[in-house]
Amino acid sequence: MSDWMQEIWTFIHHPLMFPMVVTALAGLIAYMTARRAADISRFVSLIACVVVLVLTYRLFAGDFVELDVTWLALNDLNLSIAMSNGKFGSLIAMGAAFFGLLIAISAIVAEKGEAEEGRFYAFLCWTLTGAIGAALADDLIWLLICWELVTLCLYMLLNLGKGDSPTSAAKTFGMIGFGDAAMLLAMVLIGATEGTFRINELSIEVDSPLTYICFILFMIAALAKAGAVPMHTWIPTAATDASAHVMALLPASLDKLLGIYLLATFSLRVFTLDTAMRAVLMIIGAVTILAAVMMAMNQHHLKKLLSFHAVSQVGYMVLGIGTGVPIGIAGGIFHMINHSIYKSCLFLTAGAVERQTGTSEMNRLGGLARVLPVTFMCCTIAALAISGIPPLNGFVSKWLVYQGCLSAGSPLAILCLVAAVFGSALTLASFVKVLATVFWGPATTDVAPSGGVEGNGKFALALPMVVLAVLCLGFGIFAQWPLNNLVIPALVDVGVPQTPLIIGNEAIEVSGLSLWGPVPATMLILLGVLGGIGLYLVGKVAHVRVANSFVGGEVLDDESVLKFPATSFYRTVEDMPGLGQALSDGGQGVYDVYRLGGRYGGSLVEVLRNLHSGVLSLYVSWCLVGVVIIALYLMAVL
Amino acid sequence: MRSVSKGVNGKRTLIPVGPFHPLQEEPEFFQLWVEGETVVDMDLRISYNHRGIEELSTRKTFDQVPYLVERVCGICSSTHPLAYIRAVETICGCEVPPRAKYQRTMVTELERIHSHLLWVGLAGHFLGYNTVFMWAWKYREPIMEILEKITGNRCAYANAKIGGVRRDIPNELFDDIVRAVDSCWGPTEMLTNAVLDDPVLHARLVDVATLTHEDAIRYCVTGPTARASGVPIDVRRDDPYDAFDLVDWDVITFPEGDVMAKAKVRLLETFEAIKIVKQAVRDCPNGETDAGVEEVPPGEAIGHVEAPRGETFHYVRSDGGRCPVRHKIRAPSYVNVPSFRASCIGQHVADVTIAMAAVDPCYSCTERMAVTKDSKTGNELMDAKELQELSVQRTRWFEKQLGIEPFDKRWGPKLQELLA
Amino acid sequence: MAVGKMVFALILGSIGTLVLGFLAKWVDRKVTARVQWRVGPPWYQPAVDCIKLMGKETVMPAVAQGTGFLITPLVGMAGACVAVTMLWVMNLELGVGFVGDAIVVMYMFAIPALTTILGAAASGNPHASLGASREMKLLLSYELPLTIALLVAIIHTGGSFRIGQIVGAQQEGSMVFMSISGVLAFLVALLCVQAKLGLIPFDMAEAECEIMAGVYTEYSGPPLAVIFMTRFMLLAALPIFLITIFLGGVQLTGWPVLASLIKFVIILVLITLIRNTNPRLRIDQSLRFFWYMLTPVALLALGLALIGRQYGVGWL
Amino acid sequence: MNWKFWSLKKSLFVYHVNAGACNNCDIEILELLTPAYDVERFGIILVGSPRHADVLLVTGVCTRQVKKRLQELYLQTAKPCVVMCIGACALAQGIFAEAYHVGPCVDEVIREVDPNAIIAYVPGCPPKPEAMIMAVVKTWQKLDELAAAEPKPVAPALPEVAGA
Repeated sequence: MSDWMQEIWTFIHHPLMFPMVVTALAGLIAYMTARRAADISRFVSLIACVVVLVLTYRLFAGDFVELDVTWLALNDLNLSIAMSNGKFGSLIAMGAAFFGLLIAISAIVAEKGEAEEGRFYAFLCWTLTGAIGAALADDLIWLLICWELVTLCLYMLLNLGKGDSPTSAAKTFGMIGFGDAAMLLAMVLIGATEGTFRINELSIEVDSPLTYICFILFMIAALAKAGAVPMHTWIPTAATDASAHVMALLPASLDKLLGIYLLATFSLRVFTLDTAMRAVLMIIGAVTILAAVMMAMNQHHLKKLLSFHAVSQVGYMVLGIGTGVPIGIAGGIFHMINHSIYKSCLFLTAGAVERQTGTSEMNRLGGLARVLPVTFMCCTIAALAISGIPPLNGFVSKWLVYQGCLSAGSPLAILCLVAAVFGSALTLASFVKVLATVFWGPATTDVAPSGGVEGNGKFALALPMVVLAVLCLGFGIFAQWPLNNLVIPALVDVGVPQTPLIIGNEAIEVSGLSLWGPVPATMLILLGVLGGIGLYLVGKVAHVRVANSFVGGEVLDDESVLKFPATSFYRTVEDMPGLGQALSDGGQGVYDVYRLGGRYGGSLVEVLRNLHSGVLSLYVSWCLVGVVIIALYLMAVL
Repeated sequence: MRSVSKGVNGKRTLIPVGPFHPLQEEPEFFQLWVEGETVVDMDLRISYNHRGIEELSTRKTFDQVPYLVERVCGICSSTHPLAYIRAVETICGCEVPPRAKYQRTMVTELERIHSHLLWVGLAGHFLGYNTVFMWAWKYREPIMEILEKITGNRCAYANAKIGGVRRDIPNELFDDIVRAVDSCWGPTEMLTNAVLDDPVLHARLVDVATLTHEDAIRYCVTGPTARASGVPIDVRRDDPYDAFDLVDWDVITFPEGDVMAKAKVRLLETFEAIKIVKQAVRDCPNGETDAGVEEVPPGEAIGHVEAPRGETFHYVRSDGGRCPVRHKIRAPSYVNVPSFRASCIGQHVADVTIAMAAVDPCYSCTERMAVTKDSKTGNELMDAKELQELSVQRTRWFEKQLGIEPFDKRWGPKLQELLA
Repeated sequence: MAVGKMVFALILGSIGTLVLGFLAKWVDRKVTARVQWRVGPPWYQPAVDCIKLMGKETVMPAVAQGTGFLITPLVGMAGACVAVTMLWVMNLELGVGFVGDAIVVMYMFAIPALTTILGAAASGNPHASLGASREMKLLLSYELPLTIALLVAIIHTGGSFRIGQIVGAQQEGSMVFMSISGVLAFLVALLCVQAKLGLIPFDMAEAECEIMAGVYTEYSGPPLAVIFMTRFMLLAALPIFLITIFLGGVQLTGWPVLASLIKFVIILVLITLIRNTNPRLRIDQSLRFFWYMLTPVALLALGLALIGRQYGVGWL
Repeated sequence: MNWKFWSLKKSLFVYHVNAGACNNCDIEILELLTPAYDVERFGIILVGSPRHADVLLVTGVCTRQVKKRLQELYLQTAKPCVVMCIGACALAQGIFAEAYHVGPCVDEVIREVDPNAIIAYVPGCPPKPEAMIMAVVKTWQKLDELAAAEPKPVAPALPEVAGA
């Protein structure tokens, strides 16, 4: 074996590079076999996901490794593939692999027979390549390349959807692309001022206008990816047409992981924020929580509703990080993990519902709890988790964010705390609506649910949901474990050395401030329920008599008229003065930056378009002007 | 009235109010189609309570019928017999002795007091304001007791008979009557002030389920429902009977048409009723109480009386026999209830329920067969519209036969004048 | 805290609160009756109601989702039990951390409302669904001012969520109630508690004459008994919550017992009087009331409290 | 003494069904709740749903329209429950006995779906509130007898399903 081959072998065999290589290759095979042998692509990608999960776990659990391969060296400009398995980064990579695997398993059944099935697996693998690369990257340019790969795959995956998916995919690409462009600009600025692209070497105090601009540009990129207000509008648009699996994979989990990873890394490790910037973050967080959840409450398209929550929950993460207090940051990061879990679960259940009935329109759904019991249970657990009901995982992370706000102590933080608590109640409201209208109540006649999709051989569809639901429970009841093993290492990694968090066996505690013992609480709740069951036994509830529902004694021919539709649930809130107008504007996209950008950006584009008149002499003269400017610059520099 | 129709695009929900519902004492089926909390359409299904009283009436003797029509509605149990009796008296052409007239006035007005207080209490109950319910009913109790004392029963009084009153109220009881109605004056004043001053009640009652003046005329509503919409009709003044032209009282009207106005009309009418009772007691002459009608000659007549809910209208036809050959009843709720469609659509569910209560409906009054079905096949022979057209045709035929002017020509100008 | 002790606390706390709840309900019914010129029920009436319901048959509507319909009342009761146990333990042993802090207690108190909503939705009855939608809107409406009122007390007592510290700081210093913002916050919280208890003027979720029994329309027998018991427990627990947060906590030793009892009865009677001197509000009116009237008041209190803390002015 | 019957006696939840009455009985029933009679003293309250009810107060002649609905309502009520026929109409159709639109008597209608139903009768047109209280007392006596006759089931013959 020759030297260079040896070198390449070492390179691709490097533990940091190998997961990317595996997924990239798997993606390639899947893509090539997509049309002819979908089975192969299915199999290959599944194997790749498993392998990658193991590899990333070893990275997370293992010792610190570094990879640094320069591929372009020009005088000062030194571009390299630099990677390292920081705890936070490898946690993200592991998370990406985990969700990728679950989605791949679920897709085996759900996407089977779809026209673009094979390509779905290919893009899934490549998404993982990008995500793992971005999470492990230590070089800004390398980060950007991997980051772009994820964006591209997201675009392609959304494009696979039905209906108007090309438009929504384009919107997504436009908005995230804008964020990526901002990041590129910020990188160039940083490279020019700091002279290095290595993330580990950067440490910038945010004090000058330039550093403000740099941070804000990074923030835009991170928030566009994660989907915080006002860069969130691509998520709801994409949700309607894209398949639930794509939504579960990217906007629900991977994009959150990556976006919040970037935000946390840059706002904590790379940049040192001042109070004003933290306040900006907190305000963005609080506004995101409230605005998105208000919009979510009035949705009656299941996936769209979920997608607004995917936005709203980002607010908690941003708020937690924005407090700048270790406990708040811990909350933000934990919330990121939790959110990926329950939101993927919710999107998967939405997928099951859609698969069963052929629609996500909540007004047409009803009474599915009997048809899809497993889906219903998972959805209930995940819905309660996202609403922050103790003792589920969402509660723990939200509770940490609240503590963070309170210990940050400023009046703004207190107001944000109120917004966060209230946002949690609003979240509960919309999930109550989901449970009540989709799973309970009279079954609708126009989407006759017959024969559950779970059942025989549909194990693969149920497994990911169940795993995620169990994780919701587990991370809630035994919150100490993820906090100790996932969150605290990540926290240390982003440079928050000492947390005031006391994680005991019995309770998570911040001395003198707060206390939450999930295990005793669960135990006591279970005990209470057991007591209640005892009462039921005394009252002989085992034998219930079934009678028609009491609707005033009248006998109705058609029970579906008694269904309380989703659009009706919070009509009163929509009618509130002030709020109602804002919500209806929001519904029509008045606050959509993409749309606004389209409207006002259009005029700018028009100017540029006019320059392209097709007249050769004009082009030549533009070129000449350019040459002259470059010459002048060179003369000035030299 | 239609049967249950489908929800539109699955966006509407049927909120069934009835047939057995705490809101109403009687079986009626209101179909509230709601979007959220807003009622977008309403429909009513009646006939659960249909007991065939008109048919039954033709099998009773003229003297038995008052007992029957007393049971059309328990809260109007003095006015239904009175309207019937007035019709029969018109056929007979007899003159009721003055003492009987005054005594009839006393009983109908005592009934009005108890009915209005009952309504105030129930309205409070429907609003969840149980204290008002309890208080109003407590203050109504003396009226019930005095009614029992003078007629022998708390609810169905059987007080009037053809040609007079069945039982003379002895003069010794007059003081008790005055004492009973006096004991109501203060509490009613207190309730009125409470209703007028309570800001929360204002929030629930003002501008709620407004029945406009035009709609009130269009739906031909009567009684307090009409008077609260600024339509000053009252049989007691427009076509005085008994002693109503001999005593001094006012017709209470309010122009707003909302639930609050209806409450105010009823509360203020209670004072008027107390005044009337006291004057009737004061002016009641001594003398005969029965004109001694022996038999009813052939003929037909109408009698109408202002019940607490509005105009009660009876038509009686006699062929000289022992029983009426036709007895037609139109109770006030029958015209008041359909006005829901004008006042309630677009309102909140919570408002609609109180608005339903606000017309003080007495569904026992409203019982009709709305649809005629073949008893064997169950096929509809005629629907409500066809039945109505049929009755219009028949009226025209009667008018032609009797050589009288059509209804619009006869009454149109007078109605316009009255309503203006 | 040892597991055995926890279980013991739960059993003792729940049963104690239940008994107190029976008595509180009786006080409520008795005061109501007296206001209405009536005699009212005997003292054991609420307990007998529950016992009777335990002996009755359970009827389940045909369209209901059985498990959800039957299990939700139990979860609601469990939530209430845990909440009251936490309140008791942390009131009586100030230093001890037990399960959670004020935020956890607030969330636990929200569980009965949540399970009511879910149970009503599971019953598939349109009246119950309308009631559930109302209950949820009500929860939304009072949760906002209640959170702010709670924060006022937290700021007054040194910025900690721990109930032990909230109570301790009040017993060492002065009650939260002894300040302008404290009074405002207490009044706001009292009205929120009124709504949390589902009492007039905020009983639109079960508005009897509009939507029959609303959220509880379909429940019968033991599940209904469980619901009743949960509500009675809340009727006892929420005044205690108010005392804990605003009025210096509950003490069960020496003279303070009497003071605690008086505070409890006063709050209870206040709640009863409010419910007997008002008609039911519409749901949109209550949303408007809580969001546009009480929330500004609560924010004002919050502002005053923050200013007071900043400049060390205790009475603000 | 059987605790079920003891507590049932002490706490009667009443649901009021008008099966085609003229309102007289109905307002007298409401009268029972008000300060003059105040039956809450005996633990009797009016409830909004038959699921909560122990007593169905049926007033009025059972018209043909109501018959089916009344049976449905009875089935929807949690057992054990007492049906109390208030007034002459509910007893024996009173003045409306000959009318064409009247179904069977209330007790016949109820017995059609549950032969063992506990039915109490309160005569009068309308019965006085005192009479209704008397009827409650008599019902208590009947319940005592039933309690003594346990374990005879109170409400069999109703479809029962196992499991929850």
